[in-house]
Parts: sequence; structure tokens; C-alpha cells
Amino acid sequence: MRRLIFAAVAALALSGLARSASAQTRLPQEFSFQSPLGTYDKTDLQVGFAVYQANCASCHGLGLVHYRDLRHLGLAPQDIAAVLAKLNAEKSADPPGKAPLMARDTFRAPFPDDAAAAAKFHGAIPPDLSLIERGHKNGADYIYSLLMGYRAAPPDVTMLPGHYYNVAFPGLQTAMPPALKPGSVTLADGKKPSVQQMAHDVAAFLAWTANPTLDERKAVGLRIILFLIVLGIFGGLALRSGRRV
Amino acid sequence: MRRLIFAAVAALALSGLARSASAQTRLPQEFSFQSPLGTYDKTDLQVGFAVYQANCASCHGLGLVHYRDLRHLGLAPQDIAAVLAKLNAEKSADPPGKAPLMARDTFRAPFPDDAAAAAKFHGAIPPDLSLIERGHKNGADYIYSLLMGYRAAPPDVTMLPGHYYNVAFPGLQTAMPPALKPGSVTLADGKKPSVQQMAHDVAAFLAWTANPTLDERKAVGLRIILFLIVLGIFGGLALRSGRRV
Amino acid sequence: MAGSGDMAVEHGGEDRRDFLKILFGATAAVGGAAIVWSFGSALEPGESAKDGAVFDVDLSPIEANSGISLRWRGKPVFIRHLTAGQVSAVEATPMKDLIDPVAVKDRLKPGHSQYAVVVGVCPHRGCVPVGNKPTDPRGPYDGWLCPCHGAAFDAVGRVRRGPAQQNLDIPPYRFISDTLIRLG
Amino acid sequence: MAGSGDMAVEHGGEDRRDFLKILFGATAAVGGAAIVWSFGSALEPGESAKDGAVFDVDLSPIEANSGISLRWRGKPVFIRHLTAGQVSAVEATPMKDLIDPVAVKDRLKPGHSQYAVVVGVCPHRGCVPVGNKPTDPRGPYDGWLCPCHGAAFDAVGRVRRGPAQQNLDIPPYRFISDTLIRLG
Amino acid sequence: MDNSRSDTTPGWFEARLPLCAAWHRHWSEHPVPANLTFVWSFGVLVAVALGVLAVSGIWLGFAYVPTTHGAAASIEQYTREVNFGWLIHDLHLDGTTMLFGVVYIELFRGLYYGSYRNGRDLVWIIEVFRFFVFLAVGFCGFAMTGGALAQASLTVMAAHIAAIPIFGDGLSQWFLAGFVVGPATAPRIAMLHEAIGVLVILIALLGYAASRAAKPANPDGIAVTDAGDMVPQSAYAGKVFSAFIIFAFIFALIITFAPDLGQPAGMSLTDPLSIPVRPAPPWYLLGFHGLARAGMSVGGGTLLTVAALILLGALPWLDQGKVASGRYRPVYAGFVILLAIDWIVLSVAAAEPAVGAWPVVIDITTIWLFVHFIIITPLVTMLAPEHAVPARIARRIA
Amino acid sequence: MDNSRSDTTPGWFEARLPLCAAWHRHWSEHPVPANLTFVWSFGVLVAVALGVLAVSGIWLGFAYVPTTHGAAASIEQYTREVNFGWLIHDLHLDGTTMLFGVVYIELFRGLYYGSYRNGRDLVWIIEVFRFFVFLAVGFCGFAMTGGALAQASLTVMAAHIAAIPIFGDGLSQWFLAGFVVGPATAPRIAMLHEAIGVLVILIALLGYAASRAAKPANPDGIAVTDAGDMVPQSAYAGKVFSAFIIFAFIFALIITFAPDLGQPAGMSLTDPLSIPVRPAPPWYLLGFHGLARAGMSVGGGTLLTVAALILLGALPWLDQGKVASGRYRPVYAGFVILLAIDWIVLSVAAAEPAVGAWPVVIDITTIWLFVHFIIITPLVTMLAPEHAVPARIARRIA
Ligand code: HEC
Ligand code: HEC
Ligand code: HEM
Ligand code: HEM
Ligand code: HEM
Ligand code: HEM
Ligand code: FES
Ligand code: FES
Repeated sequence: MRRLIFAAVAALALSGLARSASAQTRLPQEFSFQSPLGTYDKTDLQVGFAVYQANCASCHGLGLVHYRDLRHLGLAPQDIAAVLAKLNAEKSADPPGKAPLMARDTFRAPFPDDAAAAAKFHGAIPPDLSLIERGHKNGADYIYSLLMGYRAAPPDVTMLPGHYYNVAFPGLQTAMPPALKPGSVTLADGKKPSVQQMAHDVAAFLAWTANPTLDERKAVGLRIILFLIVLGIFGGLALRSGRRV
Repeated sequence: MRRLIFAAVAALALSGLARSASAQTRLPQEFSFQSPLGTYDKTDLQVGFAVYQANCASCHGLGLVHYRDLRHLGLAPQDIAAVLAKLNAEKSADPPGKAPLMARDTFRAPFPDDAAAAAKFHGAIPPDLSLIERGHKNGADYIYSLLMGYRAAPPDVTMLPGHYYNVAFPGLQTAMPPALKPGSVTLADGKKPSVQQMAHDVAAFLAWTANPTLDERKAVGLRIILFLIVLGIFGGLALRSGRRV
Repeated sequence: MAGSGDMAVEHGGEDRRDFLKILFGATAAVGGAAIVWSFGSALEPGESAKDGAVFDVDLSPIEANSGISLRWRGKPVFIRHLTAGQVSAVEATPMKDLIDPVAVKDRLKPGHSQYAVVVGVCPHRGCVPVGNKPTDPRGPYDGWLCPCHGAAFDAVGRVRRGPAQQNLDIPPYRFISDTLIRLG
Repeated sequence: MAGSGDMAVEHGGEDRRDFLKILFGATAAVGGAAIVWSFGSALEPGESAKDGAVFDVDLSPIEANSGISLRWRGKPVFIRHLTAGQVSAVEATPMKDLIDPVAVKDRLKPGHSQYAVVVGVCPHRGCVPVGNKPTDPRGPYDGWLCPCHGAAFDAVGRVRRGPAQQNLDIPPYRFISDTLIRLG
Repeated sequence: MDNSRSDTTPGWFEARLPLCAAWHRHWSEHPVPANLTFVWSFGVLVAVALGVLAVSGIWLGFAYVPTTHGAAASIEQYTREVNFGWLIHDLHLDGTTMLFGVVYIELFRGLYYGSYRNGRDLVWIIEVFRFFVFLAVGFCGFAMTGGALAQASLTVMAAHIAAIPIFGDGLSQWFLAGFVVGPATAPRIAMLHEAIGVLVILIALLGYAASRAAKPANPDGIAVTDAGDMVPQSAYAGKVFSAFIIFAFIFALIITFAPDLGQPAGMSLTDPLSIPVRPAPPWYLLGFHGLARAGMSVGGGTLLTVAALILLGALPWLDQGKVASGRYRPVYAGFVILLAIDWIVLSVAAAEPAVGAWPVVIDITTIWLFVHFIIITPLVTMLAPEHAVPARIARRIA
Repeated sequence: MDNSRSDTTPGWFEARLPLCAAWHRHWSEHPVPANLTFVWSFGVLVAVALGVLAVSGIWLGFAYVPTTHGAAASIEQYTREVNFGWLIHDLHLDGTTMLFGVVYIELFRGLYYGSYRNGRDLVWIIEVFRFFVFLAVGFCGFAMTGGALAQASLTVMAAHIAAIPIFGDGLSQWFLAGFVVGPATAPRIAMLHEAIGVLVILIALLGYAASRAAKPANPDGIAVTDAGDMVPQSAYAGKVFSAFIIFAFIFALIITFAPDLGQPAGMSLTDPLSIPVRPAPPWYLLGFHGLARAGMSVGGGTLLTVAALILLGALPWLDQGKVASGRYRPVYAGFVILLAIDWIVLSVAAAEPAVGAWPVVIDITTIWLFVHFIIITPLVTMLAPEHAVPARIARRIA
């Protein structure tokens, strides 16, 4: 039986190798939450949110995120109120009679419907980004790579109308234009983050939108693990002593 | 124990009396389906449907009924096609870009939304009639009584604007105008049914929309009952004979 | 269970064992409690359910003898600022004249009898009664009138004329300050 | 089980009893079968599920070398009337050049090789390829071209250029007459 | 029925998993008193009703969509468009009526013959608890039909739960998955209904086990000791069968001619604009609905409802008599019957609007209910004359 | 564990419903062979996993809305907005991984020690059937998450069911409640999952009963006769406890650090526009997914999948050996281990796109699987050398 288990482990290792075979052109990044015990870096997330608002929100929705959820990034109620006020001020997209956005609403969808989006992007539709990070292996890396992956199209490829060459995008041609406008965001300290940092932080932000409970999960999970260790020890002692007599 | 059961029966009888106390001004009618073994009279239902289309459809929807269901009234596919053609011809209510009605669609709702309806009827909204018959005790009688219940308002009652005095309607004032226009329907034989008959048949039709499976239920149910009688006899014999030895 | 060694040791063993058993049992119990607790709190309303469940309304803008209507959980809620006269008028009505008899004090908050707060849904068929806008008719009892079948309510929302048989509901609310109420 | 009376009667009793038992059992079995059957047929698709599940398309209006697209169960379906030349062209393509190798005969109906019927959803990311309207570009393989990331398909819907890795799906259909197909 | 089977050599399956043997030992050959009457077959009927409900319930679940609008719509569509959908729905709806019919009679059988005596107190408590759980499942089922009426009843029920001291508010929020009936409520109630609907079967089995562990109840209400007074359960096969046939027959009659029997008119209306003027619960909840309304306030209502159930469970201690069966204490038996009538009248009154004499009827019947349990039962069982109880069962039936 | 209890006089409850006594008789004091190793504790772990799944499943059901869009949305919202919603979801999702982990090991334990011998053939068949039902429930669970992937897998599975001769089409229409995945499908699959998820517990109990009725399995694969070789089950309390702790520990690790372990990437995506390029099933279905893909055609796939399960169930007859346990027939034992590896490799390959060497790997491993059962097993068990089997158990463990 012992042998059996050993064999299994061996085979699994093998499988590990197998998987690593199927990789794409990625620019792996450092993310605070990737290490086993790592948690989200709130400042990263806040910058990431700012980047999203300034650069992505015009095309991508976040259907699963409420504005009130931003408090988990450390935004104070008045900050959130400010965000909403700004949005309600420029209510361009949506029909007149529509109620103003409230903290309880989910992020506003940029397009009335898919058709409108498809029309704008030669058939392609900007997907909702709430879960996109979970949609790809090492999603955060993928997002960073995608945003940094724009290149001049090599002569041999014939580009589709309105498409951009992107080494990270499966298919190499994406309807999504390079989105990160340098200087589109200003940090609390007045500095303007580099494009790299913007890509990094928005990737972190989208990782959060996909797994908002990651921090809680790790915290609770560790407590459970500790508890089980203690329980195991006590139980072992109790039973052994029970047997001893 | 026997006494106990007897007592129960007695009390139930009492309850019967109690109930009959709470009645409204009704004009009880004869409906083919009311007797235990009675089924729907298809010709009644067809006339009823015609009446509904001519007099009710402009205000009341039938959200649970599909046009294809009309075949259960004995309408042939081409009859149904005709009905749909007529409706699609006069597509006044609904927005232009809307797809034509098909047999698979449910009866068209007369108003885009409740607000529109309420505006038209001083706040009152014509309810969907699919289930209205089940909504009242002896619903078919109630519908007949309602349609035939319009009277000149007695001097002592002050009528609300745009309301009509109706002895059958709880509250005596209804926002629904007398709906049955004499001669609005023509039967196959060219005759025009009397208002009474129209009220009777549309009531039957609405009873059908509320219980479309009534006929099947009685048919199947009777078979079950017969089967149980047979089973009971055979079982009794088998067991008795079994005991005998 | 045949013990080896002399009484003392045996006894010590007993104690030690019992102690460990208790320790173990206690730990396990803690774990069980934690599980029950977490599954219990998972039954509480989620954030979306909490959204707008509770909010505050400032009454100061409402002048006497006028009312406002606002939406709370999808239902219309009426708030009417009563004049002293109106209050005494409703208080004067004898119980026997009421269809659904309830004392005025049970429909207003003690110490704040100038504000009537009711749900604006007619108990007869669910229409929305009128009477808040100055232009609205208020019906024969200076309260609200239901446009659908003429049910009439008095200034604290008690039904005075059919077809409705029940008074207007009262939403859960309490006064935080003299001019601020918390709905829900 | 101690029987009374002489053998004959006893025996007769036996027979009669067995007969009745069988009769009873049989009846009960019938009942059981009826129950099972009714619950079984209750699992079949309801009428709404049947709506538009199956419908017929007349191909005669489609001229050679042109196509139509229609919606079936919410998905776009393309029908292309192929020229003899187009058919032989796709048949000429060697298997090894294909990303998702499937023989032409497996993608057309025997005896009706002039009609290609495919689901118009790109396997890469679900965009709707173009190529039906005469004005549309058909891509390098005279079939369909996906506007999103340039996947190219041949005249029978096999993917010839990525990013898509699978051929266009084929909806369930059969020919009723030479110019009439039943989808579904 | 046919126990010759167990004599023959077992087949391949039986040899490995002796189900037939188990069946014989635990059921057909299990010794029971020889004086059991017709009503003793009802235990089996409860099982049958539960089986029907579980299966038809699962079938309904194949189509049910727990959303504010989907609930009623999905089932209406099911009954209209799916083969025999109407039958399955009626099996479930009227199956509930059959279940409660049987359960109510069983309870009164217990009251009448003192089946809670002779160390059967635990059995009785479990039975009362089972009854309570049935009520809860039935309510949730009614409430999940999504009609305007169901919505109303949820609000009412939540108010009652909220009236429980201390935990009340929390519980009612658990119940509604919110503070008022909202979008999160429908799936909550539906899963409560389905999960408890299945689990209640376990409770029923537990009760059965307890009943088997205790001395068997019987119409003479005596502890049957003499083995000569016992017969194998199979001896009642005929009774059980006829009980079953009658049960099925009534069931079929209801489905065929009055599928909405005992349901408030218009319960299925989804359109709040056509709420029937006066909502009410289905018949099996009416009694408690009445009790609760007699409570004047929501809190009082809850109190009375709970109190009634507790008193019912406390019967083994309230009953002070030496003999158990109503056969040998006619006076008390009379009062039990009076109680039955009282309950029926209360139910009838609770279905009527709170006008005219009805509220008074509700109050009187409610008061009587409590008088019966708190005063009549102890006193009468203590003081009223009792007949001599035979040492052995009076007359054999099987 | 502490059986002194049963000696003391029973309490009020115990006297009426002797649950403790039953527990002791049927469990803690039940005699079992004295040579059971660690893996024999896994039966308990299956029960634990099932319990976790049932409870967490019911809690998920409190929020789950079976509609095309509601399915994924409702659960995403649940995990985000409800206290510990994420934990309950992960308990359910990873609980499934734990269940299958334990079940797979148990199956290979059976293969290795020949637990299907000594008249345990029925037990084995039930265990294989139970495994099949687990797979079905797992699939339905996966399919009811409503993601684009789940939709795809439903279509695939329906195609496989449709490939069954004669009934196929009907069955797949029953399965989808339609001809393609449509609005009626979601509630159908959800109720299938929940209902079978609960009923599988009954199947498990049946298997347990059968196992208890048969001679106990043990690492020596012999029919333990001598009472001296038996010990009360409580003697293994320590083993069971440590097995449980390890189980719980791994469970906790997965939930904390890899809640999506073994799930296809992007399974939770609802937006069909972001389907991952290559969908795949969760790990416990991969092997069968592979088998099926090796079948070239959908029909062939179904055939191979079913055939594999039937062969597994037929082991008691395929195995021709005199001895049962791998301990005493090393050659066959070696092949069993090879089979385990074969299955793992097959699963890995099945998760990869059909490019490069992967399809070949799938075919080879598939062929080997059938070779093992149809050729290796009968021949090797017949011809390969077997060691002498001890009359009594080799070494006591408890
Ligand atoms: C001008 C519009 C536009 C803006 C601004 C934009 N996107 Fe996009 N995005 C798109 C479109 C269109 C697609 C679909 C790409 C395709 O399918 O070819 C897309 C796709 C994506 C995808 C999915 C790629 C995949 O693998 O499916 C990600 C991730 C993404 N965008 C992230 C972002 C982020 C992060 C930002 C902001 C920094 C952003 N986008 C800004 C239009 C935009
Ligand atoms: C001009 C519009 C109009 C037409 C035509 C009309 N109704 Fe109505 N109906 C209404 C309105 C408005 C109400 C709501 C009445 C109220 O609440 O005061 C109503 C209510 C009803 C009710 C419900 C009464 C109750 O108890 O709630 C029934 C039943 C009904 N109509 C049947 C019919 C039938 C049958 C016809 C055709 C013969 C018909 N109506 C034609 C406007 C109309
Ligand atoms: C003690 C057992 C049960 C009782 C007393 C019971 C009772 C009820 C009642 C009274 C209704 C309302 C029916 C109607 O008004 O249309 C109902 C509905 C329903 N029940 Fe049950 N039920 C039981 C068990 C179950 C089980 C085990 C399931 C499924 C697992 C189930 C699933 C349903 C469903 C899906 C509905 C909604 C259908 C509808 O709206 O009619 N029930 N039940
Ligand atoms: C599903 C079934 C039920 C429905 C539809 C229902 C409906 C109603 C309605 C509409 C009212 C308000 C009208 C009135 O007070 O007469 C009411 C009152 C009441 N119901 Fe029921 N009820 C149901 C079941 C119950 C049950 C089972 C109980 C007891 C546990 C109960 C307890 C009460 C109480 C106490 C009141 C009075 C509340 C008050 O006086 O403020 N109801 N019920
Ligand atoms: C053998 C027992 C069971 C197994 C193997 C099982 C497995 C699963 C799996 C694999 C999922 C998908 C989880 C995900 O991907 O998010 C799932 C979801 C679900 N299961 Fe179970 N389950 C079992 C029992 C139950 C029971 C008894 C219930 C409730 C009565 C239940 C209710 C649910 C619900 C509501 C979901 C949907 C939640 C979601 O989408 O994540 N399950 N189940
Ligand atoms: C939930 C889990 C599953 C998912 C998401 C899934 C998904 C897929 C997909 C996307 C394909 C087409 C791509 C390809 O052929 O490589 C496929 C093929 C296939 N799957 Fe799976 N599958 C699942 C489970 C299964 C299971 C359990 C079986 C066996 C019973 C199975 C049998 C097959 C077969 C036979 C094919 C090949 C079909 C063909 O060649 O035309 N799948 N599966
Ligand atoms: S709805 Fe208000 S009076 Fe009828
Ligand atoms: S969606 Fe067609 S190529 Fe990407």
C-alpha cells in the first residue's frame, strides 16, 4: 500500500511537469497576495482602482462589484461618495430618466448592450472584468502582460481593421486599444505612477475583484489549521493515555 | 372513536353554513364544467375567446396563455395563424423594432407597464386575467356578475371621476367601463350573441385560462378511481381467501 | 481495565487521563461551537439585503398640514405633518365609527404626535391613495383618498369608508431627533 | 398454515387463492407501471422547450455561392450554397494542413454536398464570423472570417487560421427534400 | 404477508444482504397486540403520504425557480405545459392535505386512547414534535408558491417569529434572509421546505424506533404483557390494505373533483392587484392561525401557538388518570371529543374575516382549548369515575 | 470510545430509546479483524465528507437560484456578501475533492487487498455503483454552477447520454428538460444534484449494511474466523481519529491555499465571451473524460466509460486467484499499482488540449486500462506465483 501512495505522488509530479509545458508569453510579476501567506496591498488596490476608473471603466464593467465594496480597499465613506458624485456628474452613457448611482449599486456597465459594444469594436465585446483574473491561469500576470504586451505588428502579419498587435493576447490581434494613458492617474502624494506600476496595480485590483475574500480566507484558514494541530495533539494524548492503562 | 368521527362531520357541516353566510351579490350561472363530471363546452370557449379578443384584450393581458394553446379550444393551426396575422397587422401599442407575434408567444400585454395603465384608469390597473377566475370563489359566476353588474349609480353614492357603478364589484365603483359592446362578435353561423351570452362565454373562457387541465384532470382522475375500486375488490378477495385457510 | 502499578500511580493515571479527556473534549467542543456559529451567522441577511433597509428622513422641510411621499423598499411611504387641529379631530372620532378600530396614540409616536407615517398602499386592492400634494383631494376625512374605488382614510391613515377594510400599514420607524426619523 | 377439509377442497382452495393472489398482484403491478410511466413522461421537455426547437428552412431562395444566416435557439446559423468548384477546393485540402482535421464528407450531408450548414459562433471567443453577405470579406479560405481576432474558416467551416482551435459547430439537421432542411 | 418465503433457502442476493429476513423480523412477524383497530393502520398511511410528498416534491423541484416572480410562474407553467405536471402538483398539494388529515386523526387517537401512557411519553413528545415540523414544512411549502398570498403569509409569519423574546429578531431575519420579504427570501424558504421536508422522514423514523422500543399502544390503553395477546403484524395486513385503499380513494376524489380543497381562494394569484380581500392559510394551519389571532397582538399570538403545542406534548404529565384509554373513562373521552369539535370550529372561524361574531367564536374556542388542557384534563382524569380495566385485552380483533 | 457507559443504569432517555446501546452494539463494540491498517479508517472519512457536503450543500441551496443567469450570479453573490459564504462554498467545492480523494483510495485499497473476495461480491458491486452515483452528483454539481464551462459540459454530457442505444435520446431530453441546454435545464440539474446528493447517503448505508452482513475484509484478504483474531471496533478509535485529523488538515490546507484545486481554470466565468480556450472537467471526472475522448466518437466515448465501470464491478469474477490480498501475490499487486499510475496519467492527459503527444498518451493509457482488466487480471491472478496465505491474520495491529 505504501508503494501505491508513493507511485501516486510520482505520477502527480510528472503531471506537474506536463502542465508547465502549456504556457504563454507572460511577463511574470510580483504580487503581494501570491505568496501562501501574502495578503492584498491596499495601496496597490487603491491605485489599481484609480487606474481602472481612469482607463478601463469607459469600456469594461464590473458587474459583481458594488461601489460600497470599495471600503474594503480602505476608502472612507466620503471617498466613495466623491467617486459616485463624479460619476453622476458625467452621466453621458445612460438614458436621462435614470436614477443616480448609489453606494449600493454595482459598477456601471459602460455600454447599454453587447450590440452597442460590438459595433464599436469590430465585433469584439469588452468582457466584464469582475472575474477575468480567475478566467486565466495566473490571471494577474496575464492582465499585466496584456496591458504591457502591445507591440508594432511585425511585417508578416496582416492586421484586421481597428486591431492592435499584442504579444500576450491569444491570437496576437486584439480589438482593445492600448489603454494605459501615462499620467492619467495622480497618487495621493501628487506623483504620477509609471505605466508599469499602473498595469501592475490594476492587475492587483482585478485580482481583488475576482477574489475579494482572499485575505479573510487565509486568516480564517490559518486559524483552522492551528486549531486542528492542537486538537490532534490533545486527542492523541487523550487516546494514548486511554490505551496506556 | 366512531363518535369522534361523527362529531367531526357535524362540525364540518356547521362550517359549511358559516361559509355560505359570507356571499356577495352574484348572478349564479350554469356552466358546463361546474358539475362533477362536466367538461368545457368548446363552442362556449371559442365564443368566449372571440369576446375576449374583441372586448377585453385591449386592456387585459393573459400572461400565462400562449396563442398555440388555443388549439385546445378546437382552433385549427390556420385559425391561430389568422388570429396572429390580425394582431400583427394592427401592432399599434408596441414599439416599432419588435418581432411579430408567433404561436409560441403568450398573449400580448395591452400596456407597456403598470404606470401607463394606472395613468389611463385613475390609478386602477387592469389585472392580468389568466388566473382571475381562481382568484374569487365561484370565479366564473363572479366574472359574469361583474360584466352584467353595471347600473346607474343610486343618488346617495358620490361617484369617483371616471368610475362606474357596479353591484358585483367589491366597492361598487370600478374603474373598468362596461366592456361588452353588443354586436362586437359574430358567430360562425353569422348570428350575433346576446350580451348575456357574451358575458357567459367569456367567463367560461377565463375559467379555462385559469384551469386549462380541468378536462384532463377529470378524465384521468376517474380512471384512477375506477382502478382503485378494482384493486380494492381483488385485494380484498386475495387477502380474505388468504386468511380463510 | 486491569490497572498495573500501585494505587497512587494508578490513581495518578486516572486523574491524568480524565484531565486529558476533558482537555480534548473541551477543545473539540470549541471547534464544534465555532462551526455552528459560522453556519449560523451565514444565515444572516447578506449585504444586498441590508442595502437601504434602514435610512433616515429629515422632517424639518415638511410644513404643517402638508405631506411628502418617498419610496422605501419599493413601497411608497407617506409622511404628513399634522396641525394640532387635525390631531384633536382624529382623537375626537368615537371608536365605534371606525371600520378597523385603533386608538390614535397607537398610530403615532408618543411626544411626536404631529407626524403621521404610513405605508401608501391601499389595503383594498393595492392602489396608491392620493392626498399628499396640496392639489390632491383628501377625501371626506381630511386624510387620504384612494382613487381606485374611493376608500377614504383619516389624517392618521385609519380607513373611514370602504371598500378597504383595514387601516393603512405603519412602517417600522423611530424618532432619532425631533425632526429626524429612522425608517426600518 | 394447518389446512382443514380434505385434499381436494384444500387443493381447490390453494388454486383459487393463488389465482386471486396473481390477479391482485397483476392489478397492483399495472397501477405501479402507470405511476412510473406518468412520472417518467413528466420528465420530458415541456411545450415551451419544444417551441422552435425544430423548424424547417427552405433552401431554394439561396443562390449558389451565397449564404444566409438565421437565428435558431438564440444562436446564429449559417447556410451557404456552395459551387461545385468550392466543394472540390475544400476536398483538395490535405488533412495535415488542418488545425482540427475533419473530412469534408463528415461536414456535409451525403447527396446534398452543395449546402454547408454551420453554427455561426467563433470557437475562439464567441464572436460572429462574417462572410455571408456578398459585401462581406470571406477571408483567405473563401469561407468565413472572424472580425475579432482574424480566425479564418474554409467553405465548410473548418478553421484554417488561428487563434480559434476548433471548427465551427454543425447544428443537428437533416434534409426532408432536396431544398428543405429540418433544423433540430 | 406471505411468510413462507423466509423458510425457503435464500437467493444469491438474500444470502448476502438479508433484506427479506429483516423485513420479516422487523415488520411482518413483529408481535403486536391483538386488539388494534382500524385507526392503528394510520401509521402506515403517514409513511405513504410522506413518500408521495417526497417524490412529487422532487419532481416539482425539477421545474421550480425560487425567485419572487419565478416561483409562481415556474409552477404554473409546469402544471400547464409538462405531461401530468398538474397531477404531480396536485399530488403534492393534496398529498399535504392527506398527510395532515391522517396526522390530525392520529393525534386525536392518541388523546382518546391515552397512547402517551405506559412509558410512551417520549414517543408522544416525538410525535408532537413531528407534527410541529410537518406544520413548518407545510407553511414553507405554501409560502414558496410565490403568490401574493404567500408573500403576505411570510410577512405575517416573520412577525410572529420576531415576537419571540431575545432571539426573535435574529430568527426572523434568518427566516427571511433579510429584514422584509425580498429577493433573497425565495431560495431560503424553498430550501428550508425541501431540506426539512426530507429530514422530517428521519424524525418519523426516530419516532417509529422509539415506539418500537416502548410497550405497544392499543385501544385498551393497557400494557399488553401476555404473549397470547400478541399477534404477528402481518395479521393486520387486511386492515392496513383497506385503510390504504380508502386513503387512496379519498385522495383520488380530492384530486379529481376538488384539487384546491382547503386552500384559501386565490392562493395562486401572482398579481398583487388581485389579492383576495381576506387572505388565510391552508386548512391545516387555520387552527393555529386562529389561536394566534386570538392572541390580540402578534406576540400574544406566538405565545398562544407555542403554548398549545407545549401543552399537547405535556399530556403524559397532565393526565392524572389510573386508566389510559377513553374506553374506560367515558367522561374524559367526552371532553376529548369536545376538544376535537372545538378545534374544528376554531379553524372555521379563523378562516373568516374579523367581523361580526367570528372574533368572539375565535376567542371562546381558544380559551376552551387551554381550559381543556390546563384544568379539565388534570381534574377530570383525577376525579371522574373510571371503569375497571381488564387485565388482558378486551376483545381480539386479529 | 468509553464503553463503561453501557454498564451504568440507563438514563430517562436511554431507557426509552436506547441509542447509546445501539451505538455500542452496532459500532464501538462490533467485532472486526485485528489486522486492519490505516486505510481501513477511510470508510468513516467517506461519511464525514458526505456530511460536510450535505450540510454545506443545503446552506448553498439557501441562496442558489437555478436560472441560466442566476446560477452563477447567486453563488458569486453568496460568497461575496454573506458571512462565511466563501467558506461554505469552499467546504462544498473542496469537500467534493476530499470525498473523491478518499473514494478513489478506497477503491484501490479494494483492488489491492482483494476486498471483493470471500463472498463480498455484492458489497463490491454496491461500492462501484456508489462511486458511479458520486460521479453523477459531482458532475451535476459542477454543471449547475452556471458558468460558460458548465453549460458546455452539459451539452457534452447530453451528447454522451444521447449516444446510448434506444433510450439515449429520451434520456438526454430528460436530462436537459429540453433538446438543448435551455431555461428549463437549470432547475432540472440542480434538483437532480440535490436529490441524488441526499439519496446517495442511503446507497452508502446500504453498502455499509451489506458489508456488515458479509465477512469482514482485511489486509490479509482472508476470511477471519477465529474469534481471537477479532477486536471491538473501538480498538481502532486512535487510527480513525488520526485519519480524521489528517483528513481535516489536508481539507483545511486546500481551502486556505488552493480553494480551486483540481477545478478547470475559469470554471466560474459566466461571460461566454471569456470562455477559457480549452474547457475541461474537474479532476475527479478527468479520467472518464479521457476514456471518453479516446472513444473517438461521442458514442464510443460513452461505451468506453460505461465498459470501464462495468469491468470494475466485475472484478470478483475476473479475479481467478486463490489468494485475495496483494500481500500474497506481489506480481498482481504490481499491476494494480501500475493501473493506479495509468489512471493518473490518463487524467493528466485528458486535461490537455488535443495537440502534440497528448492524444497518444490518452489512447495508450486507455488501452492499458482495458488490457489490465480483460487480460492481465484473469491471467496473472491465475498463473502468477502466489505466496502461502496464513490461516490466521499475519500480524495484529489492534
Ligand atoms: C477602448 C476600450 C477599452 C479600454 C479603455 C480597455 N479595454 Fe480591455 N478590452 C477591450 C476590448 C474591445 C476587449 C476585447 C478584446 C478582444 O476580444 O479582442 C478587451 C479585453 C480585455 C481583457 C480580456 C482579454 C482576454 O483574454 O479576453 C482584459 C483582461 C482587459 N480588456 C483588461 C483591460 C484593462 C485592465 C483596461 C484598463 C487598464 C482595459 N481593458 C481598458 C476594450 C477596452
Ligand atoms: C377599457 C378597459 C377595460 C376593458 C375593455 C375591460 N376591462 Fe376589465 N378591468 C379594467 C380595469 C381598469 C380594471 C380594474 C378595476 C378596478 O380595480 O377598479 C378591470 C378589472 C377587471 C376584473 C377584476 C375585477 C376584480 O375583482 O378585481 C375582471 C374579472 C375584468 N376586468 C374582466 C374583464 C373582462 C372579462 C373584460 C372583457 C369582456 C374586460 N374586463 C374588459 C379595464 C377594462
Ligand atoms: C413533509 C413533506 C412535505 C410537505 C408537507 C410539503 C408541502 C408542500 C406544500 C403545501 C406546498 C405548496 C403547494 C402549492 O400550494 O402549490 C409545497 C410546495 C412545494 N414542495 Fe413540498 N412538501 C413536502 C415535501 C417536499 C419535498 C421533500 C420536496 C422536494 C425535495 C418538496 C418540494 C416542493 C416544491 C418544489 C414546492 C413548490 C411547488 C409549488 O409551488 O406548488 N416538498 N410543498
Ligand atoms: C400561511 C398561512 C397564513 C396566512 C396567509 C396568514 C395570513 C394572515 C393575515 C393576512 C393576517 C392579517 C389579517 C388579520 O389579522 O386577520 C393574519 C393575521 C395573523 N396571523 Fe395569520 N396567516 C397565516 C398563518 C398563520 C399562522 C400559522 C399563525 C400562527 C403561528 C398566524 C398567526 C397570525 C396572527 C397572530 C395574526 C394576527 C396579527 C395581528 O393581530 O396583528 N398566521 N394572518
Ligand atoms: C455527494 C454529495 C455531493 C457532491 C459530491 C456535491 C458536489 C457539488 C459540486 C462539485 C458542486 C459545484 C461547486 C462549485 O463548483 O462551485 C456543487 C454545487 C452545489 N451543490 Fe453539491 N454536492 C453534493 C451534495 C449536495 C447536496 C446534498 C446539496 C443540497 C441539498 C447540494 C447543493 C449544491 C448546490 C446548491 C450547489 C450550487 C452551488 C455552486 O454553484 O457552487 N450538494 N455540489
Ligand atoms: C464536466 C465536465 C466536462 C467538461 C467541461 C467536458 C468538456 C468537454 C469539451 C469542451 C469537449 C470538446 C473538446 C474535445 O473534444 O477535446 C469534450 C469532449 C469530450 N468529453 Fe468531455 N467534458 C466533461 C466531462 C466529460 C465526462 C465525464 C465524459 C465521459 C462520460 C466526457 C466525455 C467526452 C467525450 C467523449 C468527448 C469527445 C467528444 C468528441 O470527440 O466528439 N466528458 N469534453
Ligand atoms: S384599491 Fe383602494 S379602494 Fe380599491
Ligand atoms: S473570437 Fe473569433 S477569432 Fe477570436
